[in-house]
Amino acid sequence: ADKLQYFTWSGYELPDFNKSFLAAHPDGVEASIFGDDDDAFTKVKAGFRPDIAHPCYDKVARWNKEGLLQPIDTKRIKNWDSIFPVFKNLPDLQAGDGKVWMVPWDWGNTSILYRTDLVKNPEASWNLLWDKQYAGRMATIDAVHDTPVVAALLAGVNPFDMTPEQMDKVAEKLREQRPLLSNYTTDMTSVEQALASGQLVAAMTWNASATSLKKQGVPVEFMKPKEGMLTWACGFVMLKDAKNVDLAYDFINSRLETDSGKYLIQAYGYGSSTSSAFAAVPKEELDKLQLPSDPEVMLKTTVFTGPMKQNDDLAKMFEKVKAGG
Amino acid sequence: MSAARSEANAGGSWLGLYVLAYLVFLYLPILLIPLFSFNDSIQAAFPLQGFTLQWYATLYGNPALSSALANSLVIAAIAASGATLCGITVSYMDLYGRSPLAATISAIARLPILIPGVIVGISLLILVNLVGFGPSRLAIVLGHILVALPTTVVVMRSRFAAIPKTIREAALDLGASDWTTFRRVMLPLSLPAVLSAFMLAFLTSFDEFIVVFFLAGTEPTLPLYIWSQLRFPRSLPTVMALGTAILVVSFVIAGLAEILRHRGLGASRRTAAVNPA
Amino acid sequence: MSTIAAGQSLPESRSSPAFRFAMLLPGGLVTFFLILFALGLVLFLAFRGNNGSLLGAGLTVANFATVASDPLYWTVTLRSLAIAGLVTLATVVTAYPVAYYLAFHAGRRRGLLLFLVTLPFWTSYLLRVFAWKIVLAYNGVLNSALIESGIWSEPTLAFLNTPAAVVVTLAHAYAPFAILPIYVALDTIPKSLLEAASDLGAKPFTSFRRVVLPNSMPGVLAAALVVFVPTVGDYVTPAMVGGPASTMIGSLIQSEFGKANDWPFGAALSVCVMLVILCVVLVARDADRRFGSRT
Amino acid sequence: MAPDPLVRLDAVSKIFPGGIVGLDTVDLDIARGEFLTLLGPSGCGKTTSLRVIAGFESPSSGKVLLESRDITALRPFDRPVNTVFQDYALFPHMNVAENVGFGLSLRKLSGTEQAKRVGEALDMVGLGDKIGARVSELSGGQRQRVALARAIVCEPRVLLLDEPLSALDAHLREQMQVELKRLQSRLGTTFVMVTHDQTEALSISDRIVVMNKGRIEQIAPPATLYDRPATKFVASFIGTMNLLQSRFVGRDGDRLRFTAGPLPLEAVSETGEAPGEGSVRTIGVRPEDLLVATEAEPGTAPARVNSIVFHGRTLRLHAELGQGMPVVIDAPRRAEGFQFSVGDVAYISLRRGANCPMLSS
Amino acid sequence: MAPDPLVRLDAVSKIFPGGIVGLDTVDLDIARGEFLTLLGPSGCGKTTSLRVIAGFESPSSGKVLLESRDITALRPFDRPVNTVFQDYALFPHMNVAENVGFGLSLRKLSGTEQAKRVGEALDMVGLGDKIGARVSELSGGQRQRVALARAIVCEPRVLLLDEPLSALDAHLREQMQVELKRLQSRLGTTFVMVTHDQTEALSISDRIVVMNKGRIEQIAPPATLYDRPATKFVASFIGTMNLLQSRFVGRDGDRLRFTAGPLPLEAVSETGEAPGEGSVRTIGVRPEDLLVATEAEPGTAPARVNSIVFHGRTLRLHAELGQGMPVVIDAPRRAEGFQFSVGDVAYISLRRGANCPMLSS
Ligand SMILES: Nc1ncnc2c1ncn2[C@@H]1O[C@H](COP(=O)(O)OP(=O)(O)OP(=O)(O)O)[C@@H](O)[C@H]1O
Ligand SMILES: Nc1ncnc2c1ncn2[C@@H]1O[C@H](COP(=O)(O)OP(=O)(O)OP(=O)(O)O)[C@@H](O)[C@H]1O
Ligand SMILES: [Mg+2]
Ligand SMILES: [Mg+2]
Repeated sequence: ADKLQYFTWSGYELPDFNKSFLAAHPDGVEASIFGDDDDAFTKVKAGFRPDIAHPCYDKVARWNKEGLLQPIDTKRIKNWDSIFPVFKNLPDLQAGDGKVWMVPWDWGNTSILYRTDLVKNPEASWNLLWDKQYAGRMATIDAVHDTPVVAALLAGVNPFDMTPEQMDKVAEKLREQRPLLSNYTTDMTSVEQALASGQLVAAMTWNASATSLKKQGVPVEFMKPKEGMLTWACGFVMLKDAKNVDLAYDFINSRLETDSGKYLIQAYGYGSSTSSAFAAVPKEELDKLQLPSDPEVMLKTTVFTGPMKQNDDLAKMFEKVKAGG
Repeated sequence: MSAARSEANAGGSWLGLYVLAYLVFLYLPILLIPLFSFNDSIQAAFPLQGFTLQWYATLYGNPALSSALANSLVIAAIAASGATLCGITVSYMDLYGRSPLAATISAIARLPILIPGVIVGISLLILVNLVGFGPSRLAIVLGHILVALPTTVVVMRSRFAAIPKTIREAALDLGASDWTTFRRVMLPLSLPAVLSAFMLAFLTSFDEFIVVFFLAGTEPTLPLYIWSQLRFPRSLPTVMALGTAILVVSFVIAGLAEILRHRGLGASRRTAAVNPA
Repeated sequence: MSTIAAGQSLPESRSSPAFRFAMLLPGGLVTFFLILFALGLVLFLAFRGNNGSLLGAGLTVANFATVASDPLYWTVTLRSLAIAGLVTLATVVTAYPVAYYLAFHAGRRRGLLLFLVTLPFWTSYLLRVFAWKIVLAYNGVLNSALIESGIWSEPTLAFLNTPAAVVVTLAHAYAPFAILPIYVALDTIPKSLLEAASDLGAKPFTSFRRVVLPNSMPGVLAAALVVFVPTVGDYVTPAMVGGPASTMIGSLIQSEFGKANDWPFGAALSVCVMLVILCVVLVARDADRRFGSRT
Repeated sequence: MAPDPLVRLDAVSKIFPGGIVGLDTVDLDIARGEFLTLLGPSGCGKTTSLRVIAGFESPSSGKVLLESRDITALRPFDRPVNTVFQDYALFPHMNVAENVGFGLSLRKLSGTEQAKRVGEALDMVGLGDKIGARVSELSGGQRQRVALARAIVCEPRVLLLDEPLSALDAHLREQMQVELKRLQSRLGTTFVMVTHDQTEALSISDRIVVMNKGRIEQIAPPATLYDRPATKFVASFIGTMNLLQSRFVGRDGDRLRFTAGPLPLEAVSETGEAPGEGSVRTIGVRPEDLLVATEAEPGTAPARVNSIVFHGRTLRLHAELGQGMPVVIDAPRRAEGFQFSVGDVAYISLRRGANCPMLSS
Repeated sequence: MAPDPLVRLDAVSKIFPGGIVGLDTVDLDIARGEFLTLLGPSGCGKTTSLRVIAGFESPSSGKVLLESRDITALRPFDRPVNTVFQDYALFPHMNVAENVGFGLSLRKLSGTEQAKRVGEALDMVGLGDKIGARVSELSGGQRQRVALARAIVCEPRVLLLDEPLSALDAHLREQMQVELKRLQSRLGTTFVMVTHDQTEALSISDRIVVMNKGRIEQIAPPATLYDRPATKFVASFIGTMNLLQSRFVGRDGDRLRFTAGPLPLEAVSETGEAPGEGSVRTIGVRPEDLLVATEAEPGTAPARVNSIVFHGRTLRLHAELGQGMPVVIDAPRRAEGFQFSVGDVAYISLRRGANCPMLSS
């Protein structure tokens, strides 16, 4: 009688992602949604107990530290082998003995989306978001694992492990950027509207925004900065006291099927973690979505946003900078 | 026409213009929502692209939406009933209970207006987890009772205070017990306030989403649904269509409430007329 | 022997315990279990150290020390107070004439007008804020109108993502909350006071300034509180329309509980904010008393 | 009408929205320095008359003249008229001095001059020591006096008072009546006061205006009104009066003889003309003008005593004369040998020399 | 005290929060079937007494007994006592019949029985035809009668009335006084009524309780109270009375002779004991017991007339006797040869047989 409790990003609870699971378990899934995996963590920390959740890779360490997770037995994951090794081999994912903390499912790129008509021949660099020419007409993503990471890259600091002095440098970089920005936001609806209207000329976005605006005929380009795009990956974690472990495995298996990944690519323009899904999507379509046919190659050139050792301090620092400190 | 009145009208016409401008300010943004809900573009910007009903079509028969809507209505109805019940009893006992406990409860009940929503959400989440039922509709209901309580207490308190104290004493004097007095005299007399307290609490719950985020289990409420949809640029026009539908429904509900309130005003005016203070 | 002890001067013998129990039960449960729990938890957390866990560890005043010593929190708190103050000022000042019209000039249109004024409050808050984005945007209604009418040749960015946008949006959102209390206060001013002023030789504006305005102050203060208290802690509106320059204390509290995962510090911050708001409320209440509130 | 009245209402009518008649073609002259009282039942237009004079209402037709100048269109703040409101209408946010000084502060007067006049006005009403008090700290009588001071400090040509004493208790009220009257003679200002208390009107006024349904029924000095009410309405409104349907039986010099059932009455005709023989008129007889005796004598008529009510100095008998005609008699308590109880028959007669008016309805 | 009173207040005190004294050790016996009136200035504790009897306030000390049973701790709804409130306190959401039937509906009575008794009660107050009317459609007097019907339908042992007539206009008020009195004799119920109107109290009551500052000053039937007030307070509160500081000059059988300045007075001593020769007492003299003449005669004293106020049937002279001793005289208007104006000297004397009480303060 118990249904699987699934805690995920809004929009990732769609039934099309797990058709086979639903066929086997007509009761379906009970999904709760979040809009930000920091908020999700807060809610879980306060005692919310789903069976599986869908945070991103960089948060796994924090969830784990809090003792919220149980390792996943990869033997029970049927398509484990079709997952690209880049994802499987991510550090911090291992729990030993073939157990892992998270099963990667979706990934995407973060970069600057800019208006080609309003920004003429920019240098392919994250520095565009620091360009005083465009003061007041740029926006960036309000998340620790995006903007501060870029600032660290530009400041020549390792984003994922830094000394306090280095963090000061990052803060300096961020402070430099604040007056130039129209907004810090995660609200892509507003960002896309603003890019379309010309209010913004450049903004940090996910690749799906690029596809969407191009489809509407807005002259935009998704930059390939020389410092590297950011890549994020998210996946499924199993909560320690999960009541429906069997259902959870069924669910993850269903999500790793080719159909599911293909639907993810086609509907949202984000990457799937399985090679079988990529194989099922025609090459032209992938091109249009600015996705490579072989992510393994591409992901070597991007910066993978993994767990940051000083995440909480960085977050505080970023908040303060945003507030004007 | 009286001199006072003709003078009033001279100043009144300027004021009238101002009020008109103010109404434009109030309604201009609101009326954009229906406008763009018929616009054939996912960009909410001028110039308009063409008339379409497709967003309403997407709206229609969207199970996630209708369940969120149903959820919101049920939660709002229950939370509003709970908050109104508490508002009635708390303010009644504050005014007539003559005990320090009742006065304390009434004072505390008006505090939540000071507590930031995040904190209400988190602490109630901790509480419901301790108690054992976890995030759920029940948890949201509790959260919304807490959020709406100050309003219902203030509304009910001022209404009870406006009933002449001799009315209650007359009932007691005629042999009605405390309970009968409350049920047959005080409650019917404050019915208009009960209704407006209920309406206000209902709307507070229907519009709230910060507390909901923490307390929602697997069934989102409508504001949570709207908020999650607003993250997807493609959903924007559909959300506008949804907003328009809500607008129309609230218009109808507000109209009904207004009619009730008018009756209520009439009733309280009658009370005042019958019992000169 | 008297059955009621002297000194215990209850005006009326008490109602039956069963009745009192039943009537106090719902409110008592909610206040003691929900409200006091929430408040108690915040207070408790505020004195804990952060170790990432649910309730933190140890007892400390370090959180408050940090709040007090870091000028940023003062800046942001002051900014929040300033923005909330501006919102309050804007709301009350623009609402006052409307309330005045309702009380003294509306006549038979009063019911309709009250209805119209309260109606926008019935629409979804998120959508109202979004609608303001459409109005204020680069190619939004306001810019388009200004360009159409030839006042400006090029759209301006000065509307959206500024503190001004926050003020306008919130002033809009809280309009009915300001109009109603002021209207009620104006409506309860005995008409004979106006006549007395006029009788003693006061011209209309003098009557307004010296009689109506002072006597409506309780309503103005009530309106100000109703607008001010929730806006100080708001973070949704600044995030949606405010831009970086309007970050308010609510956002900081929120992010301590979310992104920064430092609940004790977030709790301490919100305790401080609640205290500040409480002070403002007390000052306002004192002013209200001095204006001879009739409530 | 007086040749040069201070205030004149000239055919003033006031129709309120909804067709409610407030005043119906009222002509009224108010003389310089007089104490005029408006008396009448609730809703008869007393307040409306004052409001028209003060300028709070403009008449639907007719004119208001002040010293022969048409002031109908003047706004209240331009009229040299001040009002003491029934609810006092003191400004709750000002203290006593500020209230009293409000009118002066609007005139071009030096601060010291203002303070001096405020002090004088407060002394005049006996509140010199309350100058800094909050309005809420004052008792009803004190508030009333502050309202009075606030009005007189402006030195109005006419002072209007709308039921100024109705909120006070009987004792304070009597005291304030004396004070009002004294103040008026001292200032020489024209007072126009509304009251619904006829004893108050009788004892305080130079002239009384009795109103009914928006019209003036009679204007006269108190004694005239009491002795020679012009209409049944005035007669029944001022004091108690038996209105006896009586048949004219003949003339006796000045005096007209009637019988009310078995009771012989004598009346005077104001106009001198006598009614036709046998015709029926209403004669007004005051209760104190009827005498009671235990024995039938010539000129007496039997009446059954229905109730005896103790009124202090007198006993009020409610009795029934002949064919169910009720009469009220005030018998002095101390008359020797007075011994009646309910159910007894008393023999009543008109006191010799009693002045009974013949009334038109 | 009566051997078996219906209600007894036994040393009842009521101290309100803040130390305000509502009642100060009040002992009061109320007899079965009597019409008792509480009279006194504002704030003297009249309402508080009723509320203690009804059970809305519990005394700070002392006991309330009903037929010798201690009911001090009973809640209002357990006492066989009903109240007619000053503001009527009708339930605005119920019609007339529902209002009147409210008390019955709480007792175990059949519907037809209830309807019958509601009908009877309404007939009794003359509102049989208003049974279905809304409260808001009724006039003040009608509401007052509904409130009365609502209370009497419960057949209380005691009916309490708190200023039931004060909101009515003079005419209606007099009419309702008669009706109240009639109703009380018919029902035989004990009525306890509060009023601040002494004429009302004098004319309606079997006994009057005069209160002052939370204490009872005197309890007596109306005539006794009027003729033999026990204290200066009662004397000045009931009707008008000159309180003359007088020197005892000798005894004349029952009668004690005094002089107030030049004016010779006679008083009776309630107790029979006489004051010492030359000692000074306060003698109460009613204004109507003083006669005025234009010529000095033995037994008269000269007094300067300060003002003459028209009171309808009498003229009230405010005069000054000798050393600044003010006296008030009521002179009948129609006395032949009466001719005074302000400033004249009138010669006043005590009416033969007048009953002047000697007062304690
Ligand atoms: N503003 C108004 N609108 C409509 N009718 C009015 C208004 N003011 C007075 N009236 C009506 O005009 C009539 C006269 O009213 P007015 O106030 O002059 O009576 P009043 O003699 O002062 O009575 P009261 O003794 O009750 O004060 C009444 O019928 C009243 O209802
Ligand atoms: N609830 C209360 N709290 C405090 N003081 C009270 C309260 N009720 C009455 N008093 C005080 O007790 C005293 C007696 O009041 P009470 O109402 O009995 O007077 P009253 O004789 O009825 O006067 P009135 O003629 O003005 O109605 C007054 O001084 C009053 O201020
Ligand atoms: Mg009036
Ligand atoms: Mg009282």
